[in-house]
Amino acid sequence: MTEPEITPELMRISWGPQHPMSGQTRILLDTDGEKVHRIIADLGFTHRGIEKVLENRSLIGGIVPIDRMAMVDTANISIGYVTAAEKALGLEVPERANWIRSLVCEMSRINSHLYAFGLQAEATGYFPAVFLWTTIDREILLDLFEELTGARWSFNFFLPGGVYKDFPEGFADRVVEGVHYLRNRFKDYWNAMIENPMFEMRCDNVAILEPKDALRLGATGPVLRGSGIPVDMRNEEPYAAYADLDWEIITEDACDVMARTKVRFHEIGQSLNMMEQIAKEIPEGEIKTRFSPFARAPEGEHISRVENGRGEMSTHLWTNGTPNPYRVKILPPSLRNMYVFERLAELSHITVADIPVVINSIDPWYLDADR
Amino acid sequence: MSWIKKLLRPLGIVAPYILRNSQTVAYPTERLMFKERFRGRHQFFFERCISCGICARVCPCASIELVEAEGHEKTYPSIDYNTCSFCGYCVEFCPKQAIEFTDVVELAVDDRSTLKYSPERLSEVPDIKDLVPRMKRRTEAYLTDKEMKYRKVKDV
Amino acid sequence: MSMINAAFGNANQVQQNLAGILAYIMEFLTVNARPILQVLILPGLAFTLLFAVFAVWFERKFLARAMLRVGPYYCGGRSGILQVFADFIKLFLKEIIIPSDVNWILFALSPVMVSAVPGLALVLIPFDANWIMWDIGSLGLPMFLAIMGIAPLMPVFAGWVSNNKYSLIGSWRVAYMYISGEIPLVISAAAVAIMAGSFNLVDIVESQKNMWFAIPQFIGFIVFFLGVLIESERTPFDIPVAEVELVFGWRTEFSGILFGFTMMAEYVMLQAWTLLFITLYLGGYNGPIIMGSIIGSHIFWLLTKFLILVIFIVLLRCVFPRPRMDQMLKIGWNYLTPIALLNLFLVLAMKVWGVV
Amino acid sequence: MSRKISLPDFISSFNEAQKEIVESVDVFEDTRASIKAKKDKIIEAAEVIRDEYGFVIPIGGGAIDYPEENRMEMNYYLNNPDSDFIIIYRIPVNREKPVLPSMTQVWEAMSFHERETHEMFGIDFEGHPNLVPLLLPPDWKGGYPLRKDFKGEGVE
Repeated sequence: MTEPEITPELMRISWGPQHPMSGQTRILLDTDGEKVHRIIADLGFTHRGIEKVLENRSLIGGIVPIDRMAMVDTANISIGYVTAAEKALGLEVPERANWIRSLVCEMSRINSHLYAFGLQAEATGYFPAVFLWTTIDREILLDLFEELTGARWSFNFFLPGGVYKDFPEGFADRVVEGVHYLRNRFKDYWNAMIENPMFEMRCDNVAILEPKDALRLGATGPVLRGSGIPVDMRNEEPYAAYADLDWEIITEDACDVMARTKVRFHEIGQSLNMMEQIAKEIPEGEIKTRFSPFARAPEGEHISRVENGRGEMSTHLWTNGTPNPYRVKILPPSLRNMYVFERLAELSHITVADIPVVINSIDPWYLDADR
Repeated sequence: MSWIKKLLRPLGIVAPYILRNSQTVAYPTERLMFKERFRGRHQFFFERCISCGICARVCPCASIELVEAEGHEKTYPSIDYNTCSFCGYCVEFCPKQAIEFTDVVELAVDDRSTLKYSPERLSEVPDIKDLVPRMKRRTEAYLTDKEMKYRKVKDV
Repeated sequence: MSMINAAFGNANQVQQNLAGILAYIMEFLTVNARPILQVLILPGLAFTLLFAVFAVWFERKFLARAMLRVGPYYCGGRSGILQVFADFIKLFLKEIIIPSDVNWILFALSPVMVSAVPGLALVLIPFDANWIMWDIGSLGLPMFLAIMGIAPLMPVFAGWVSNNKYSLIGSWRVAYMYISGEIPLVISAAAVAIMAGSFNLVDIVESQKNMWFAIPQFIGFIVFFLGVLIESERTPFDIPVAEVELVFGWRTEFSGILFGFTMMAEYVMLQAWTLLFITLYLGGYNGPIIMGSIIGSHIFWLLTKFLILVIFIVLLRCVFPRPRMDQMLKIGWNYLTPIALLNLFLVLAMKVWGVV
Repeated sequence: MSRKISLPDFISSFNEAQKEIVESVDVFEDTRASIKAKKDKIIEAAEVIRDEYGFVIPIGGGAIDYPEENRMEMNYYLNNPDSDFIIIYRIPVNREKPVLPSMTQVWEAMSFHERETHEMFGIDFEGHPNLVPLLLPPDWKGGYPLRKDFKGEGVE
C-alpha cells in the first residue's frame, strides 16, 4: 500500500506485520504521544486469491480451500459455501445431518470465541496464562472434532446434501461430559478475568461504538451485538437446525470493548447449552443425500448467509452448467470489521496502549479478510 | 470492600493452578492415542482396487495419480504428500474402500521428492517403533470434573 | 650474580622479602576477609548474578506450572536448570546488532549502566548489624533512595539512544511512571524513618525487634509494596516494556548480551527494592537464632523473607493485567500519594501521642 | 423479533413508487431482491434505498465479469435490520471503459470493497476518497486477477 500523507506534528508508527500483537497485517498509527489520531489498516499480507482458486475447482473441491480461510472457525466458514453449493445442486439435507451441522458449527464457534478470549486476555497484559488455559480448553473441542470428523481442524466435514460421517458410538455422552467440564471452567474465567477490576479498568469505556455508527460502518457479529443491535444470521435466515433449537440473540448495551467481550462470553455459554440440547435431542435418520462428486450445477446464482464466530459471512455463488462455479464472491466478516477498526480512532479516544485491546475486541481473522 | 474482594479473588483462583498436573505430552517418548477416524497417512489395498480412477478425479489438490505397479496388471493410485490436504474425499468416494486412513502422522523427510508415495509404499504401514525409535508409550486424555488428565494406554 | 645481588640483595634478603610479602597477603586477607566476602559473595557479585539466573529459571518453571505446562524440560534433567546457563551462553555469543545512526558508545554503555546503578544500592542493605558492605550510619536510607532515584534515568537514556519509535515511547513511559511511583514510595519510607527515629537502616531493623512496621503502618506497607512493583517494572506495572503494545519498550533495539544486561537490570532492581522493603516493613534480618550463629541466622532470615516475597511477586504476574499509562498516573498521583501522606500523618500522630 | 418489511410488500411498493429511477426489480431464492437502477440515476436510487427503505447495513460489494457479452456487473449487498430479505443492487459496467460513481458517498463502509474491486477488476470508482490497492502488493503489474481473461501472469 502506498502510505498516505501524515500531518507533520504527528508520529507515524508502523505496527506489524512483525509485532507481537499485530497478526498477519500492518497498521499505521498516527500518534501524538499516547493518543492515536488516525488508524490506517494495510491488509493483504495473506492474500491467496481464494475466489480465483474456487473458479478452477469443482463444486465440492472448493470446500477444501474455503476451509483454510479461518482455521479456528472452520465449520462456520465452510457451511456458507456448502449451503450455497447445495442450493445450486438442488440437494435436500436430511434432518439429522442438519442437527449434526449445528453441533459442529456451535463447537467451532466456541473454539473461535475461546481463542478471541485468550487473545483479549493477552492484549490487556496478562502474562499469557489465560491464553494458555483457553488453548487447553479448546483441546476438549478439538478432541471431539477429531472423534467425529477425523481431523482436529480444517476438517472438510460438510458435504453438499449432508455431512461426512454420523456420530461414533458414545459420542453424545462425551459431548455432554465436555459441556459439563467447560461450564465449570467458565466460572474460573468469569471470576479471574472478566470480574477482575484491573481487566474492567482496561476494557470499560474504551473504543465506544455507538449503534448508529456500528450500522453505518457495516459492523457485524459480536461487534454489532456489542453495540446493542440484535442481528444474527442464525435468526435472520435460519440455516442448519437453528430454527428448532432453543436460543436467543445476545446483546450488550455498553458499546465498549467490555461489551464485546461479554457478548462472546455469553455466546459461549449459549453454544454450550445448544451443544447439550443437540446431544440429547438429536433425531434419528439419514445423514446424507447421495450425489455424484462430479455433478454439474445448472445456470443460476445463489446466496447463502451464515453467522461466523466473527460475524456474517455471505457467499454469492454463480454457476453456469460446468463442474466448476463461474464465480464465487465471499463477503467475509473480518473485512467489514476491519473498516470499523480503521474508523474507531475518529469516534472515540484511543491510546497506543488501547490498540491491542481494541483490535482483539474486533477480533479480525486476517486470513478471511484477505482471502 | 467488594472491590477488594474482587481484586483478591483471582489470586485465590490462580494459585491452586500451580499444583495441577501439566497438560504437556512429551512427544518423542509418548504419543496420544488418536481416535478411530483420525486422518493420518493413507493405506492402500491392492486386492480391493478396481482402478476406476475416481480418487484421482475427485482429489481437489490433484495429488493422486494413477501409476503402474510391479506385479500388478492395472494402474493404481499414488499420492503426492507435498500437496495432499487430507480432505478425505478419496476415502469417502472410493466405491470399494480401497483407500483408508491410518494414524501415522510422521511424514517428515529430508528430501521432498520422497514424499510421492507409490502404491506399493502406500499398501504398507510401518510400525510406530520404526518411525520414532524413542517412543515408549501411548497416552490418552480423559476428563475429571475440574481438569483434564492423561493416562497411559499401552507401552510401545 | 652481582647484578641480582644489586637488585634483590643476597639470598637471605630475598627470603625475607618473600616472607614479608606472604605475611602481608595473609594479614590483608585476615583483616579484610569480610569485605572480600561481601564484594564477591553476599550482597556482591555472586548474589546478584545467581539471583538473576535462578530467578529467571524459577520464573519460567513457576509460570509454566500456572499455565499447566512443564517449562524447560530437556536441558539439565526434568528441572531444566541448565537451560538458563545455555541461554546465557547463547546471549553471550550472539551478534550485537547496533542500528545505524546511533552513537554506538552510548548505545553499548546504556544497558550496562541500567543494571549497574541499581546494583550499587545493594551495598547499603544490612544483612546483619555487622554485615553491611558500606556502613554509612544514618545516611543509609537517604543514600539508598538517592541511588535508586538515579536508576530510572538509565532506561530513559537507553530508550532515547536507540533511535526507535517504540523505544522512545517506552522511555517516556519510564519517565512518567517512575515519578508517579517514587513519590509515594519515598513518603512511606519517611514515615518508617520517623517511627524508627533514625535514617540508619540498622536502627530501623533493630527497632522492629518486637513488632514489624508492617502492622502499625499497614497503609504504608501496601503503598510501598505497590511502589516496589512500579519501580522494578514488574507485571502488572511493566508498562514501559509492555510487549503486546511496544514490542519490548525501551529494550527493543538491544540484542545479544546487551539485551542480557537489560534483562538482568530488571532482576537487580527487584532485588534492591525487595530487600529494602523487607528491611523497612518486614523486620529486616530479625528472626529466631538458629544453630547458634547470629550472623548466619540473620542472613538466613533475610534471604528466606526475600524468597517468599519474590514468589508472591512472580505469582502476581499471571493474575493481573497491566493498567494503561494514564490509569497508572492516576493510581500514582490520585491514590497512592494521598494515601502515603495519610500514612505519614498517622505515624506522626502515633509518635506525638506516644502510641509506639 | 418483529419483522416490519416483508419482501412482496417491498417489491410492490418499490416498483410503483420509484418507477422513474428503477429499471427492474427481481426476486430470486425467495429472500433476495435484485434491483437495477436507471443508468443516470445510480446514486439517487441508492439514496432512496438507504433513506426511504432503511437499508443502512452495507454487507459488501463485488463484481463479476462476462467477457463473452463484453460487460461486467457491480453488485452491492445491502441489509436492513428490520427486513427478512437483502437487496442486491446491480450496476452494469462497460468492460471497455469501466468507470462508476463511488458508492462511498451513500454507504461509507463500501470503501474497502470498492478498493478491492478496483484492483481485482480494474473498475474506477469516481469520487472514492482513497482508491489505492487493498490486497495486492503496491508493485503489482500482472493485470486484473478476477477478470476471466486473466491467465496468471503474476508480478513482472
